[in-house]
Order: sequence, then C-alpha cells, then structure tokens
Amino acid sequence: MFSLEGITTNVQDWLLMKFNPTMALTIECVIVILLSISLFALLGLVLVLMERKVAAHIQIRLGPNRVGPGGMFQTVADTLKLIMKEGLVPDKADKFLFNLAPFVVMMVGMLLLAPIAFAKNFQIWDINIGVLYISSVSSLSVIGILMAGWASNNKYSLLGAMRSGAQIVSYELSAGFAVLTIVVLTGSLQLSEIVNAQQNGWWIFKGHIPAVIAFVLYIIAVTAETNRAPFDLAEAESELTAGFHTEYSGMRFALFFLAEYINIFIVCAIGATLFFGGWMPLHIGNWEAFNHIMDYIPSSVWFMGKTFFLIFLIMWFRWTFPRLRVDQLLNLEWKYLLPISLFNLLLVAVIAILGWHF
Amino acid sequence: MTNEEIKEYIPTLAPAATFDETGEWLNIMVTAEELKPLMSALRNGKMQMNYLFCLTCVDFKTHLTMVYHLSATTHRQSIVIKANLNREQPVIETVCDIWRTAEFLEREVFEMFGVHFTNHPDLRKLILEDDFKGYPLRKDFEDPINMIKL
Amino acid sequence: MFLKEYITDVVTGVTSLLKGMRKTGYYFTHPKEIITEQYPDNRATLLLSDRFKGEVVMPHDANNEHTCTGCTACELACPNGTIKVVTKFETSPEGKKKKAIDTLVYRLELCTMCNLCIVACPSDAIKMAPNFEHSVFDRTKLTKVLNQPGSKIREGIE
Amino acid sequence: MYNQTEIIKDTSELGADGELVINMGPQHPATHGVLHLVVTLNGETIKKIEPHLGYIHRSIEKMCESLTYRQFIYVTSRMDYLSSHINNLGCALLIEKGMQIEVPDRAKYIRVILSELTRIASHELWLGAMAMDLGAFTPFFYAFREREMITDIMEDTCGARLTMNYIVPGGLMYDLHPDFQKKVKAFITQFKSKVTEYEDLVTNNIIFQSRTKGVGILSAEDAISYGCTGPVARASGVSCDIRKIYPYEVYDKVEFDEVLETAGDSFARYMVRVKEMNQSIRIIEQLIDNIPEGDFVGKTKNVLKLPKGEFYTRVETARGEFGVYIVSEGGTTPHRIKFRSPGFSNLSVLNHIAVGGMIGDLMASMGTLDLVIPDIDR
Repeated sequence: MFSLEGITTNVQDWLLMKFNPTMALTIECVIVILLSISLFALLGLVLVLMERKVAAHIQIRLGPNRVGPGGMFQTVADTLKLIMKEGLVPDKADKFLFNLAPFVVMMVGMLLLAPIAFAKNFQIWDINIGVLYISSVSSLSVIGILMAGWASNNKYSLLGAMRSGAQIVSYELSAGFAVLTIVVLTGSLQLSEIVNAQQNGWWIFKGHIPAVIAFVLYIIAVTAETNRAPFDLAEAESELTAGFHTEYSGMRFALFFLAEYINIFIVCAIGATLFFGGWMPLHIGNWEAFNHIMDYIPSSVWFMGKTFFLIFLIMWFRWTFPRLRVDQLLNLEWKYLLPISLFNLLLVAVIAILGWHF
Repeated sequence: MTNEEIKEYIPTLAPAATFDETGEWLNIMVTAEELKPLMSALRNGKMQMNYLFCLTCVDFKTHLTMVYHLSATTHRQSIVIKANLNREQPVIETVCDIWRTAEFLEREVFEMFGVHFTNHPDLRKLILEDDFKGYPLRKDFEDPINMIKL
Repeated sequence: MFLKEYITDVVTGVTSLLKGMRKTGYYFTHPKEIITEQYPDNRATLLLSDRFKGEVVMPHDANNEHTCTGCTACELACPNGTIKVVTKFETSPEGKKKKAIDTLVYRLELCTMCNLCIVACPSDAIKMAPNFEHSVFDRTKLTKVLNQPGSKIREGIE
Repeated sequence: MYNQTEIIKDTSELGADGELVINMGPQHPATHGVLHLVVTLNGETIKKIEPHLGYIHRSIEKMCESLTYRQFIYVTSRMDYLSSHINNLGCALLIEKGMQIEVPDRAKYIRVILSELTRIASHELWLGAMAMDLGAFTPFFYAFREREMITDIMEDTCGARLTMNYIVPGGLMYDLHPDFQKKVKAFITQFKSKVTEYEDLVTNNIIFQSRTKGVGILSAEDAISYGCTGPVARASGVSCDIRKIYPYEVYDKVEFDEVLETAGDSFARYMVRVKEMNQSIRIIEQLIDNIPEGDFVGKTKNVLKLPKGEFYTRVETARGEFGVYIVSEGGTTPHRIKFRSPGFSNLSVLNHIAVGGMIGDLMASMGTLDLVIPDIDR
C-alpha cells in the first residue's frame, strides 16, 4: 500500500548512510523547508481558486473559466501579476514595520505547519505539547495584523487592525476551550496521540453531543480568528475598504492574501485532526469488510479530504452570511460562545471521568 | 381651508401679501422681511404646514424670486409662498429652523443663485468647489469653456 | 426563564442561519441554475431585441438609394447636436433645382440613443440598429457619415 | 471639490480632541457612486457626518433651460437612473397638464405597468446592493437575476435597458412589443417563486436582523421635517405615497396598499421595500390583461409651447416623491426648471440618523436610505 511513511524512512536511511548525522539532519531540514514553502505556494493557488469557484457556484456564476481548462491557471496568472506589480509604500508609513508585517503573518502560518500530521507518521515535529503550541503560536498572527494597521498610517487600516485585535484575542478563548474538550477526552496534548486515540472512531462520533457542540464552537471561533466572513471585520470591505491591508499592494499584499488562506488551511487541518481523526480512515464498529476497504485509501487522502471539507464549510459560511457589527461580534463571543464552551467543557470532563464515551 | 379662507387668514400675518390663483395652487407673494414670521405661523399655527416639499429660486432677470412649496401631511393642502429679492444683494432669512430639509436646499440655492440666508447654521457651498466664482443658475452666468451653446 | 429565552435565542438564530445555508447549498449543488453568459463566445447566439437602440443607421436598398430628403428634422430634434445634415442642390435633368443631402454626419460619441431623431424623421430615412460593440481606439472614428458614397434619394420621396 | 491639502487641513482641525476624521468616498465600496462623506469618529462611534456633494453634478436644471419640451425629457433619465422611466413620466405629465394634452388610455396603462416594473427593478438592485453593504455578497446575484428579466422586457419594448426614454408628451414613443404580456407574466411567476429566497437569505437571517433592527431610527416628525419621502418616510409611519394621495394615470383604478411600517429603523425601511415589490406585482397583475386597444400616442402639436405660468407635478419614484417645477415664459424652452429629487432630502437625514451609531450602522442606514448619487447631485 502506498504510504508516505515509507518514503520518509527511506530518505532518512539513505541520508544517514551517505553523510554523518549532523549533515543528514541539515539536509533533512532543507528538504522540509523546501517542501513546506512549496506546500504554501501550492495551497495558496489551490485555495484561492477553490474559493472563487465555490463563491461562483453559490452565486449562480461560473467563476474563472478562461485561463487554462476550467480556469485552472487563473490563480497562477494572478500571482504572476501580483509579483510584477509595484509594491507601493505610503509616504508617511513606518517603513520597517510596514515591510515586516506581511512576513510576520506569513511566519506564523509556517510555524503552525510543524505539528500537523499530514499522513500516518508524516509529521514535521511531533511535539508532546502540540495543542498548546498551536494555540499559542496562532495568537501571534494578531501582532502582524496590528503592525500592518499601525504602520500603514491610514485610518481605515488602524480601525481594521484594532478590530482585529479585539476579535482575535476574544475568539482565542472559545477556540481554546473547544480544543480542550478533545484534550480532556484524549488525555494528551500530543497530536499523534490524539489521532491514535481515534482509531476506533472519530471524536465527533465518540464524544456524543458535547463533541459536536465543541466542533461547532471550534468552527465559529476559527472562522473569526482567521478574519473570515461573517467575522471579516478587520477587512470589512464595505466599511473599511480593505481594513488593515488597505495600503498594501503587489507582493506584500499577496503575502497577506496567502497567509489568510494558509491560516484557513491550518485551522481546518487542526479541526480535522481533533474532531475527524486526522489521517485515520473511517471505521464503523465491526463492519470488517467496510473497514478494510477504507484502510486501502491512503492516509494522506483521508487527511486532505477532511481538511478540504472543513475549508468548504468555512467558505460556505462566507458566501451566505452578512457581516456582524463589531459590538455584536464581541457579544457573540462573551455572551454565547464562552458560556456555552465552559459548560460544554464541564460536561466533557464528566463524560471523560465516568468513561461514558465509546 | 379653502383658498378664500386662506386669503383672509394670511393678511393677518403678512399685511403686504398679494395673491395669485392662476396656477394649480394658491400663490402668495410676500416681502422678504415678512417671510420668516409668516412661515413660523404657517408651520405652528392653525395651518400646520409641516412639509416643505420644494424650495427653490427663480431668476427673472430683473429680480430673484424665492419659491417655497408648502404642504401639510394632515389635510394635504398645498400653497406656494413667494418672495421677491433684490438681484444685486439677495438676502432672506433662513427657514431651516422650521423645516430641517431647508438646510440643504438653502445651501443649494445659495451657491446656485447667490441668495444669502441669514441665520443659516452652515451656509457653505454644497455642490460646487469652494473657490467657484459666479452663480451658475442665474440667467447671466457665462462659462465659455464648459457651456456649449447649441 | 432566562435560561429558556437564552436557549430559544440560540436555537432560532442557528436555524435561521442554517436555512440560509440550505439555500446557497442548493445553488452550489445545482449547476443548471447558473446564469452566466460567456459574452464573446456566445456572439453567434446572442439575441438582442430588434428594438435595441444601439446606433443610428440609414438603410440603403439594393440600388444604393435612401429616403432622406435632407429636411433637417432630425438635426432639430436632437438634444445634443449629434446629427449634422449637409445639403446640396442637385439639378434634375429637367433643369429643376432640388435639395438633397450631401452628407449626414452622425457623431456617435455624442449620441444618447434617445430616439427623438427617428421619431422626428418624416420619411423614415434613419433608424436605430441593435449594434452595441462600438469601441474603437480613436475617437474620430465615431464620427460617421450615414449615407453611403454615391447614394441618392429614392424616386418618389419628397 | 475639496482638494487634497484642504482635506488634510480639515482633518487636523476637526480631529483635535481624539476624534478620527475619515473621508468615506468619493471612492468607497459602500457609497455606490461618488458620494463623499466626511465622517467624524470617536473610536467606532460616529460623531458627525458631513456629505460633500457635486462629484457628478451635471447641472441638469441649467441644461434643460436650453432644451425644448420634447428634448428635455430624456435628460431626466440620467438623474435617478434606476427609476428613469418614472422620471420621464413626471416630466411628460407636467407637459400634458400644462398643455391639456389628452393621453389615450392604452398609453396610461402601459406607463403604469412600466413604472411598476421599474420600481421592482430598482428595489431589486437596492436589495442586492444593501445586502452587499452588510457583507452578504450572494443575494446580490440572486436579486440581479430577477432584475435581468425586467431589463430584458425593457429592452424589448423600449429599446434600452436603463435609460429608456420611452415616454413622449401625449403618450409613448412606440407601441408595446408583441411579446410584452407573455414576458411580464413569466417574470411575475419567476419573481413569486424566488421571493422566498430573500426571506431565507436576508430577511430572516439573525445576523441581518441584528444589524438592522433598531439602527438608524427616524421618527415620523423628523421624517416630515427633513422632507423624507418614499420608503424612508413610510417606514416611519408617514403616509406619503403620491400614487395614493394624488393619483396620476390609472393608479386610482387599481387596488394596492400603501405599505407602512412604524418602527422607522433600517429593518422597517427594508421591509417596506420588500413589501412594495409585492404591491407592484399586484398592480401589474391587475393591469397586464386589461390593456385597452387603441392609440398609444395622443394628438400633439409639432412644436410644444407651455403657456406662461408655473407648473408642478409629482410622481412616486422608487425613492420617493419626484417633483418637477417649471416656470414658463411661454416659449419653446422652460425659463426655469427645478427637479425636486427624493434622494436629496433623504440624504440630508443621514447625519441625523447615523450619529451615535457605529461604522457598521452607518452602512445599514445608508444602504436603506437607498441613495442614488446622480439623483442627489443632478
């Protein structure tokens, strides 16, 4: 059976055979960096195209359909355009921070890739506090956004950045609680263990209704955290033109744009890992034949399939709902999501202690 | 109120008023000084003219005429109040404390005809550039660059 | 009771959102509903109404004859000065002088397609054509002469 | 207009005590055209809104002074371009009133049907654009799908999709397209089946409701004092439908309700427009099968001369009361012409209703006022 695990072990064995261990590690690092950067670029292209196609079909349009078959290369052409465009820096902007901000946002996305299990035993860094690492690093992206908003010296940008700050800080909470429910159920912060714990069923099925509630809360919270509609107040096209990246153009804008999609991918990947068993195939009770067939689908396909399903869900939200107002956004968090998630966590703790889950 | 009743009522408020019934509605011509008290009385008195639906100015080459179209949402009677102004120095008191809609309409008349409204809270140009010279809707306005004579 | 209100709030809110998602989901899964018209590709099948006011044209028949008498009614009717009729005097074989058009200059860039000239024309010499692809690189190309070179007025039109 | 340095100067003066002054427009995604609002903010809360107009001022009133009574009608299509047909109708009505031109019944019926179609088209566009202002992009396309059917009908019959110029003094420019009735009926069926979509996507949506309910409240007294008309005033409970109060054409022969709401907030304004679309459908349904046969244009003189005097007519456009005021000296062109545009008065209320709200509320208020900038600037 095709497996990415075999490839990685083969590569490592070969490197260790040829070079000394330090050298081998360095080369592995370079390979990982190259792979993650190309994954970034690829994801950006695919997700932007997907967003446009999903939006178009929801809006009874065709979407991009001229560049390449079915408009496949539209985003490639767009990227080329963005690279060639002049990157303007406003006269009175804080040049250093202005240039730094997109890279900070980008870097956060890169760091978050590390603990994600893309397939069986295919993980950059299986850190034992994986969940904690993710929730702490992901809150860093607000710094990049605040930086961009402040350094642009533009009032729209400033307003957008401030909104974004308030939003990300508050929605961290319920996202954290939603993640914690799974940690409580599993008893581990390590992502590989969380995945392994779902061998006999995904948490969303095993954890009864509290897990479903936690999943809904998680999706809402991460939609807000990635500044997606209906929580796209930081950009709020009709109010703040483009929010914190009003003044950005060319490649710097492209980085923000890319980072937004990478962030969506990452939060959806984490959601898939926590609630849908990551690369675990779908197993149902003792249907031996069915489970066997499911096992034949490569684990990476399972992972990507689940992740893209969640991404589709988030896109579906975006193209259906109107935007919230900034006070309603915070009300939603503090009056609804947070109490519900606290109560839900309590419920899950009781379930976990009494062993009521499957 | 019928036109006859109005004709008896108005002179108690504005003695110099003259009437003209040729058009669709009763036209009342008053002097610029009498206008403001008359308007207040029309709005708050027994006529209850609470709806100013058109405020404009007409340039008759010899003089300017302010035209106020009034109506009431209760009894739906419309009257027209007019006041002649001196073309060289057109000054009239504002009515925008009586009808809020007059604020913008008077600003428009101010820049298009040069009528100065005393006591207007914010008499600035609304549509034209701040340094625009001349009053475009007056008949003698000439703009050789932008106006094309057919 | 507070709790009950709270829960009904959440439930009604979520159902209203789900209803919206069902609608958009329906359109996502029904590509037949797509209404996009792929314009330059569908040029062959693109049907414009025959009344569509695209530009003023002067129909000529097979003998290169039109029905314009040069009465300048269209020129007078036009609010924008779009049409300019240049007349000349033709001498008929019997030696009678007759007014006829030399050129009928039509400036598309000034035209607002108000149709007043067509209504004004007493001899139906001009009409609106459903052409809409008017863009050119040079504005002077929009000034057109409507009567074809060498054309003359049809017999019997006064 | 204000030039760049002046804007900066203004900003520093106004924003002295911790206030933020932002120039919303003339290029801004939510101002639908070239409306320029100078918004003074305290954090997210709006302190003051000051509209700067004139970016699309064409001085139509001055222009009309040099056009004859036949010619000037077409210019009015360019004012409120979404209800161009109704604007034309207002002008034609004035000339017919002034010159006592008899209009055939057929023309009257067709004019009313087209006016109501125009009203639906305008409200459809507004619905989509307002949902877009509030961040929902999808209803825009659904609304435009229905609007497209109307523009197709207009194209068939009038020859243009937006600025029809189908009305001439005395009647219509030409007769109906043979397919007109069939197409209008097809549209009515389609509209009725799709109108529930807006309810699912917009009206009943909890986010939309919380964005618009209680936002931008306009009391009935203020609505009258500010001269608001149309759906804006009717949402505050002010009965001001010209079609009911001063019926013109055949509006006194058809049955329809004047839609009134009492809340006066953005949601009420939204509901008024949505319900008005249904009333327009009702009017069209009553008339579409009963268009009398006969002439489509009455007898008029070749050169129109309005008698000396003053004339005023008003019609109900999609945005409110549109008034035409003509002072005639007896010649072939008007001496002075004044258009009372509904958008101008509706805009003046913006500062009143949006102050104290947030930027998001401004979008809701502005969206439901349904401003068309050429209508304001003229």
